[in-house]
Amino acid sequence: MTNVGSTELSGKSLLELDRVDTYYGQIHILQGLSIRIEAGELVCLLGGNASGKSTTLKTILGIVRPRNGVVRVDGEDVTKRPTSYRIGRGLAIVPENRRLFAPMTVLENLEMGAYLRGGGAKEDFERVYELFPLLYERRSQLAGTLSGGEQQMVAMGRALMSRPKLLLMDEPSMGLAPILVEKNFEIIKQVHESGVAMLIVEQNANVSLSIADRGYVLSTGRLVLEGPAAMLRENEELRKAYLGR
Amino acid sequence: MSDSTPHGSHVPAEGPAVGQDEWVARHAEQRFMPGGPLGALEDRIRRVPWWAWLILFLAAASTLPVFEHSGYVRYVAFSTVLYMLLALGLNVVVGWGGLLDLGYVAFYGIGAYAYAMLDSDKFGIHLPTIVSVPLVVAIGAIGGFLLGLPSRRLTGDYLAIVTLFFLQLFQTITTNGDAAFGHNLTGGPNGILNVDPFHLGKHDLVVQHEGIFAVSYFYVALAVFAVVFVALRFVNQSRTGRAWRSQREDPLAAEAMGMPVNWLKLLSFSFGAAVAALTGTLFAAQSASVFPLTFYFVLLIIVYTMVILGGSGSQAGVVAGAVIVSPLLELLRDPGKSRVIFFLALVGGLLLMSRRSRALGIVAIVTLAFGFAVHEILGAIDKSWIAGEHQGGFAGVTDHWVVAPAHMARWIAPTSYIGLIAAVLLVTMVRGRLRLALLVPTVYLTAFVWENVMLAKPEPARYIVLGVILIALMILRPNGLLGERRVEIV
Amino acid sequence: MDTFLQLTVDALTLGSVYALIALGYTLVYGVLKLLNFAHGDVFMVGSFIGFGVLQLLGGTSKPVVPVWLLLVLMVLAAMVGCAVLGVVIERFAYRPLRDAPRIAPLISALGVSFFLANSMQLLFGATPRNYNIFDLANASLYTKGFNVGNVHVALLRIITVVAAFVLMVLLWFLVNRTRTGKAMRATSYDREAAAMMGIDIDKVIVFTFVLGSALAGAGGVLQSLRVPTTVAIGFVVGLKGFTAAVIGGIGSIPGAMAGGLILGFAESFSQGYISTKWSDLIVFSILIAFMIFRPQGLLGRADIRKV
Amino acid sequence: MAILDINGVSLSFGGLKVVDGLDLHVNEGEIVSVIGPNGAGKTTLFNLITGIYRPDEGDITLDDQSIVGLQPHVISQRGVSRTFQTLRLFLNMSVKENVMAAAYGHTRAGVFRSMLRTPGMRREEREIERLAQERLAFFGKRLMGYRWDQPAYSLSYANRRRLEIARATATNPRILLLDEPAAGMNPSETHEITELIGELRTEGGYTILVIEHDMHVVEGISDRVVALDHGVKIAEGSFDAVATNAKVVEAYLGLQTAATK
Amino acid sequence: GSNRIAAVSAAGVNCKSTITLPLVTPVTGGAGFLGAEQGSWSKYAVKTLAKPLGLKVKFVLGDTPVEQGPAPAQALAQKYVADKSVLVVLGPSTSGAVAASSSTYYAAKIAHISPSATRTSLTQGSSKEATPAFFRVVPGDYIQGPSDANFMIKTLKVKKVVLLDFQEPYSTGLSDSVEGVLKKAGVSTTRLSAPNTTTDYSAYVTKVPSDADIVFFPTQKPGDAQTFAQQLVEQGKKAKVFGGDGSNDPSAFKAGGSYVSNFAPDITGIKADAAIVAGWKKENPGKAVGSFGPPSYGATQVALNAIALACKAGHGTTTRQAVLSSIKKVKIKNWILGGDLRWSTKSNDPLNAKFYIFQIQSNGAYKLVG
Ligand SMILES: Nc1ncnc2c1ncn2[C@@H]1O[C@H](COP(=O)(O)OP(=O)(O)OP(=O)(O)O)[C@@H](O)[C@H]1O
Ligand SMILES: Nc1ncnc2c1ncn2[C@@H]1O[C@H](COP(=O)(O)OP(=O)(O)OP(=O)(O)O)[C@@H](O)[C@H]1O
Ligand SMILES: [Mg+2]
Ligand SMILES: [Mg+2]
Repeated sequence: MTNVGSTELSGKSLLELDRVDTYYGQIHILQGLSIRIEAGELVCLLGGNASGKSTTLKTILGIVRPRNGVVRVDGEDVTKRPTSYRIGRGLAIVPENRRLFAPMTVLENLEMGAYLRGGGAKEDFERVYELFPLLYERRSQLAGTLSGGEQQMVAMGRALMSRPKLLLMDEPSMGLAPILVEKNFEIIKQVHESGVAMLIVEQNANVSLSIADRGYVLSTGRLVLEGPAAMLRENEELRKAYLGR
Repeated sequence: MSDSTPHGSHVPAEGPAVGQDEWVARHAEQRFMPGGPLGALEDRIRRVPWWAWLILFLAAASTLPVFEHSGYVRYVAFSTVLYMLLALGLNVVVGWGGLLDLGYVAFYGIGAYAYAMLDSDKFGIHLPTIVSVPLVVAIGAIGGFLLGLPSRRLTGDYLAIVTLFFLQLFQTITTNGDAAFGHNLTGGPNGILNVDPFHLGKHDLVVQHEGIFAVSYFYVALAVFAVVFVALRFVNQSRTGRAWRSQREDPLAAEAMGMPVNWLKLLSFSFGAAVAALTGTLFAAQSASVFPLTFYFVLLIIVYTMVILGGSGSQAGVVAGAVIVSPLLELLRDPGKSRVIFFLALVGGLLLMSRRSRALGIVAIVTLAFGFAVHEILGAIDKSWIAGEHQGGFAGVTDHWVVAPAHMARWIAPTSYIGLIAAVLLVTMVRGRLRLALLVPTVYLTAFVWENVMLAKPEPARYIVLGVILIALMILRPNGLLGERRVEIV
Repeated sequence: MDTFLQLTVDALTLGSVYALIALGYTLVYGVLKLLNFAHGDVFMVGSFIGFGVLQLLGGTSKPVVPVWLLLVLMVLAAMVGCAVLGVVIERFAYRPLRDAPRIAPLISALGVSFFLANSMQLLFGATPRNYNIFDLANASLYTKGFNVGNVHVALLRIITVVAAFVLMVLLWFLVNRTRTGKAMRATSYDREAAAMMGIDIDKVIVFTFVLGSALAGAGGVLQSLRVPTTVAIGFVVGLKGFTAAVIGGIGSIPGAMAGGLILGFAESFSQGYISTKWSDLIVFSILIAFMIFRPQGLLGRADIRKV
Repeated sequence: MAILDINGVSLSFGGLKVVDGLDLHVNEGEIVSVIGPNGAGKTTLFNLITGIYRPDEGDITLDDQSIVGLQPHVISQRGVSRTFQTLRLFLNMSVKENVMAAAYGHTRAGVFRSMLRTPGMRREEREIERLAQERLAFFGKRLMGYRWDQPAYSLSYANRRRLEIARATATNPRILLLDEPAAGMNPSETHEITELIGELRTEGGYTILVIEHDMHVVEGISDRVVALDHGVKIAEGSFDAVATNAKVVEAYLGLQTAATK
Repeated sequence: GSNRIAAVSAAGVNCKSTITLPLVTPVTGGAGFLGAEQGSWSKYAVKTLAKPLGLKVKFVLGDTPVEQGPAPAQALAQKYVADKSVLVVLGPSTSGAVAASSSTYYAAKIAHISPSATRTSLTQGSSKEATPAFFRVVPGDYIQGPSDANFMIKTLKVKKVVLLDFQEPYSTGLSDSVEGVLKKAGVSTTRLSAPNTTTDYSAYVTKVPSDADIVFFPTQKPGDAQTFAQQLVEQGKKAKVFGGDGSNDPSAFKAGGSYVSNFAPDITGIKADAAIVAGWKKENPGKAVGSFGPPSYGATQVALNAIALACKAGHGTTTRQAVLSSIKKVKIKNWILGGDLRWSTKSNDPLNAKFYIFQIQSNGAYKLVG
């Protein structure tokens, strides 16, 4: 087990959180959290309910601002920058609950994904349609009328449209049918293999650790464990707390 | 003790453990609490039960006439109680029911008009008060119910527009009701005059002694307020109150949990309307007359201001809102008095804006010096620049401090006023030293504009002040003074 | 028949100005879910800017520039001035309240409305201001134009209606055919998700206020070409614009245009054919009946919120 | 005997048939799980039963009485209660109040009695409070003590799901509809909720209808499993039977999940 | 308690102390021009007249925006009654406000003198709306209505007249009175009614028959009369606008061919007033002499004189009651509105007052025609 908080901050990682404190109003959520992701890495973020996983992603994106600490992307301090700027630096997210633009069509949703690049090139669409053939069939359907699983695909496709360097995913398989959960992990693996770094939040720790390179474990807003995925899977405490049975 | 938790909290020393969610539930302890005796005091104040506050408040209020003999002040106190009642009623609809009702003051009007029709020479009816007032309250309740009927399907902004229409409807009908179907029903724009005071048997509760407000109405209003306050509080603490708040939070879930949402909305409309109508009878009886325009948009906004400012949903809050806003608006009418308030506010504002007291001291002293210097220099250049009319006061100190030109050239007012707005906005944008430096001319300019531009026209000035208060307060405390923090997590 | 035509002309002039105001309401509501109560007062300030420009350029009796240029300058100045005003209001009164409960910016908007109307009164007094366009070029804006049957359609009305429609078409293109327009739509559906797409929310909101306020400024001048303006018109105008926006389905741009016209027609025809006295009442009754029949407004969309 | 009977119920949105001629019977005291791919119409089925949507065709009966066309609150008062897939708590009310509010349907004190605080009203009020405490106590110490007076928004996701269940039981239902009670929970919490649902039947005596995607839960609780696809029932029976049904495996489970069974 | 207050109010006031003289008038809102004008003249009157009468007077304005109806006047009455330094009140300016507050003033024995409230029923008829504490220095609508109507009938020889009212007391009263006389004379009339918030009158103009001679338009917003006249031209209607005293404002209503009636003549044409006009102009540079100002000066003059009379009778102290009973004793020679001020013995109205009718010339000037 690695010593918590001892992470070397090289200043060159793709993404770094350096001792951030995040609050909602007066409630202290993230407490001195430091994490780091290198280019091309697949990292998973684990933690019990309300341990601050979604908040971590929001902090990375700048949807909530930390009171203390620094967020760096490619070594650049972006703590004071708005979300849109960070997206421009190569971040993308598949948010909790998908957050599609319900009254827009699937195609328009995908276009929005590539907003900063002016709506997406042909090859972007082709790549997404290749991963999710169904989206091509449904391209002119309003996103809000899709079922949960289809919406999840749109959300993933939309995030990929921006050609991100780092993809953040918040519980991408929540509420999905088992068959889709399976497929989802396939796609994650595929995308990862194409060179995109990823930070995944998942309740299904078993599966996510099986495809991840490294993992972090949060509890009550603090880092309690971190290390290579294989090592975490063997950790007794974690098994007891999360993997159940 | 872990250093990451703010002072004063009692989180157990043991570190966080995997899989624990205890900590979130104890979120109250995660807040910053002001430590020391101040924090303890705040804590103790929080623990005083509501009825103790009410009794204290009533006791304090009822001794007011003992200390204050001015009929005018007593009259203002009386109308403040009316505002308190109106705010309580609106709180039922907006704060508990969650319905954006922009027709509320129409029910105040309906109450006043109904009382005026039942107790005046208009139709020659003079019902005893114990009959007419309950009757009017019932009329108000039924009116609220009827307005609720078509509105029950509408939500949010659509409801707002329908209810606003209702207010318009009330206006149109009362204004044109002097020739409805050939009968003069409402007295039209002239309203109804010579409305009876409250009376029991042959005993009139006189309205005024030689033109001076009769304090008995203040006590009657206060008593009515106490009863309404307690009754509404009890309703809110019952299953009906819980259901009101549930449907405000999530109508669909409330419906699915067995609460008849439509009925509850109608009920809340009715309650608000009944309280407003009851207040209307007090108003009509005391002022002995009713006119359509009294019950219009500005009044609506004022009552809303009170409710929101105090904290919609909190009874104590909305009452506090009324107690602050009503006298404030009244005081601002009078240039002499508003001047005192202004300079007090200026000093208070300075205190708030800068927490570091040393810096504040410097700013205050520099500003003072700055003023005398400007005054002297301008005076030396041209006497007429400082020869203007002063409103006097503060032992004449301000006379030598604020510049007051004898003749305000036409460009001065707009330039200085717009300059002031720009300066204030700038001050909110910059930080640190620069802010302190900017503060000096800004404060001085504020005083200049107040003395020379605003005091000349108290009426717009007081609504400007009201507007600024509304904006500033919303930014500083979006939930109102005593409102509870609310969240909408998505 | 003549009455009918005349009323139609009236309705179009009234309605096109209502539509301009309604658009401002709808744009801001769409993006911020905020009923911008101060919008009517921005309109009022626009009408005063137009008046100021008119006076600067010599007034109606001896203008120093050709008539068309005079009118264009007045409208442009009001649009620019109001756009700036809108941006300032957004920056200082609404932006700090982005994450507050919904009622807070609403009240702040009321505060801005009070502030604007009364500040204008403080500075310029409550006296109504009449552009007196009648005096311009020997009343030609009133007497020229064309005739339909016995009904005279004055040049002034043609200018008003055409200008309003040109502005609306421009807006429609801007919102539906440009990337910024798309960003506005996305922001209106889900602000946070839009930010996650790299859209600069602040810019979009500022842009929305620029558009809405500029339209209000133009509306202010266009309306005041025909009727006097005062510092107090903000309320009534705002009410009309708000109503029009709601009828059309708040948030919908074509809806606002349609709502404005419907309101114009309802008002004009009820006054013309039924009763001047009860016209307000009749207009509103129609609207209420309409709204109960179609609660999401004419072109509005019912909430697509799944249970 | 069947307490809830769904006979040939259909519903479409626009052109899309979401529920298509569905028959479903639930017996007193049973726990029935509804599974099916996303968009199969499971939540819609709950919405139909609770009166939020009205079926285009078919009939739904509770104790042999049709409840089609009744308002949701009436259906709730007849004994059907539910939780929501997308949590719908009264966020700004306290935990206890959330539960107390749900007692509205089976309590009687009117507004005038409340205003006067009559002894009867106060007795009823005490009764409601006791009920709320009892329902919250069901979750062990997770929703106990100091949490009663905290606002619901301060709860964690899992606790919110628990509170939804507590609130649903406070309407004194006979049938409880749970929509994905384990969503967003980690394996150990999922395990806990599985046991809890079992206890709900044994201790609370409720008949339970559950929608769930987690096969551990489904396996752990169900007397019977019903699988839907495109609004049509594609399989029904014991968990083992359904989980090995070819149609179910193909449309829903996928080979891997099926293999681990 | 309240008995003590009553005692206080009845006690004498030292004439050497500063006396507060309020003018209750719309300072803000649509009729704000009225308050501005009346205020400037009353202020000027106080400034020039108080000292010679040996009085120290503080002039204050009480605002009653017409948009809020008569209620603000009531609140102000409460305020002034409670203020011991108030002996007499100027106003309220509008009739509705007078009716609403007169009884309060009367109960406190405060006289109030309006410079512009013209509603007939305030002082005349069986059910008077105002109390004996009310006085006015201008003639009532019982003179204006018939005088306007008779001018239309006799001088203009009208056949068809359209009358508007604005759903507020002033215009409804005046339109009623004019309509009555016209009808009796067999003139065909059409009545229209516009909410007070109307700004665009197009639809009303449309309803004016093309053969109508006159549109009687008793607005309190003179700019609206101007717009209406212009829109009549736009639609090719031959009717002319006829405004009441409320639209008498040469700076806003200047549509050539229109008529205006007023209770005051154009005082710039009265020789005896030259000094006053010059003095006022010096205090208010760039402002034109309107028609509401001079009566306000007159009312102030009456009030100050009444206080002075009462002070003299009371040997240095006086009471509200005393001032009230002195009002009718005030007689002013060569007063500002021309001729002498004398009070009617039957009511609290001025004697011999009349209404003047002006026609607006194409250059905007007001020419006296009746
Ligand atoms: N907008 C908000 N306002 C106040 N508190 C919030 C807000 N959003 C989240 N919280 C609180 O912050 C804490 C952490 O929430 P977060 O959403 O990051 O948890 P999580 O680890 O993602 O949990 P889950 O597994 O339930 O998604 C929780 O206690 C939650 O109640
Ligand atoms: N109000 C509605 N308007 C239009 N379509 C709807 C509506 N409600 C549901 N649908 C559609 O009906 C279908 C079934 O939805 P439902 O919510 O019942 O699915 P589900 O089986 O609960 O799926 P999941 O497991 O993802 O929750 C979906 O295709 C959905 O888009
Ligand atoms: Mg989360
Ligand atoms: Mg579902």
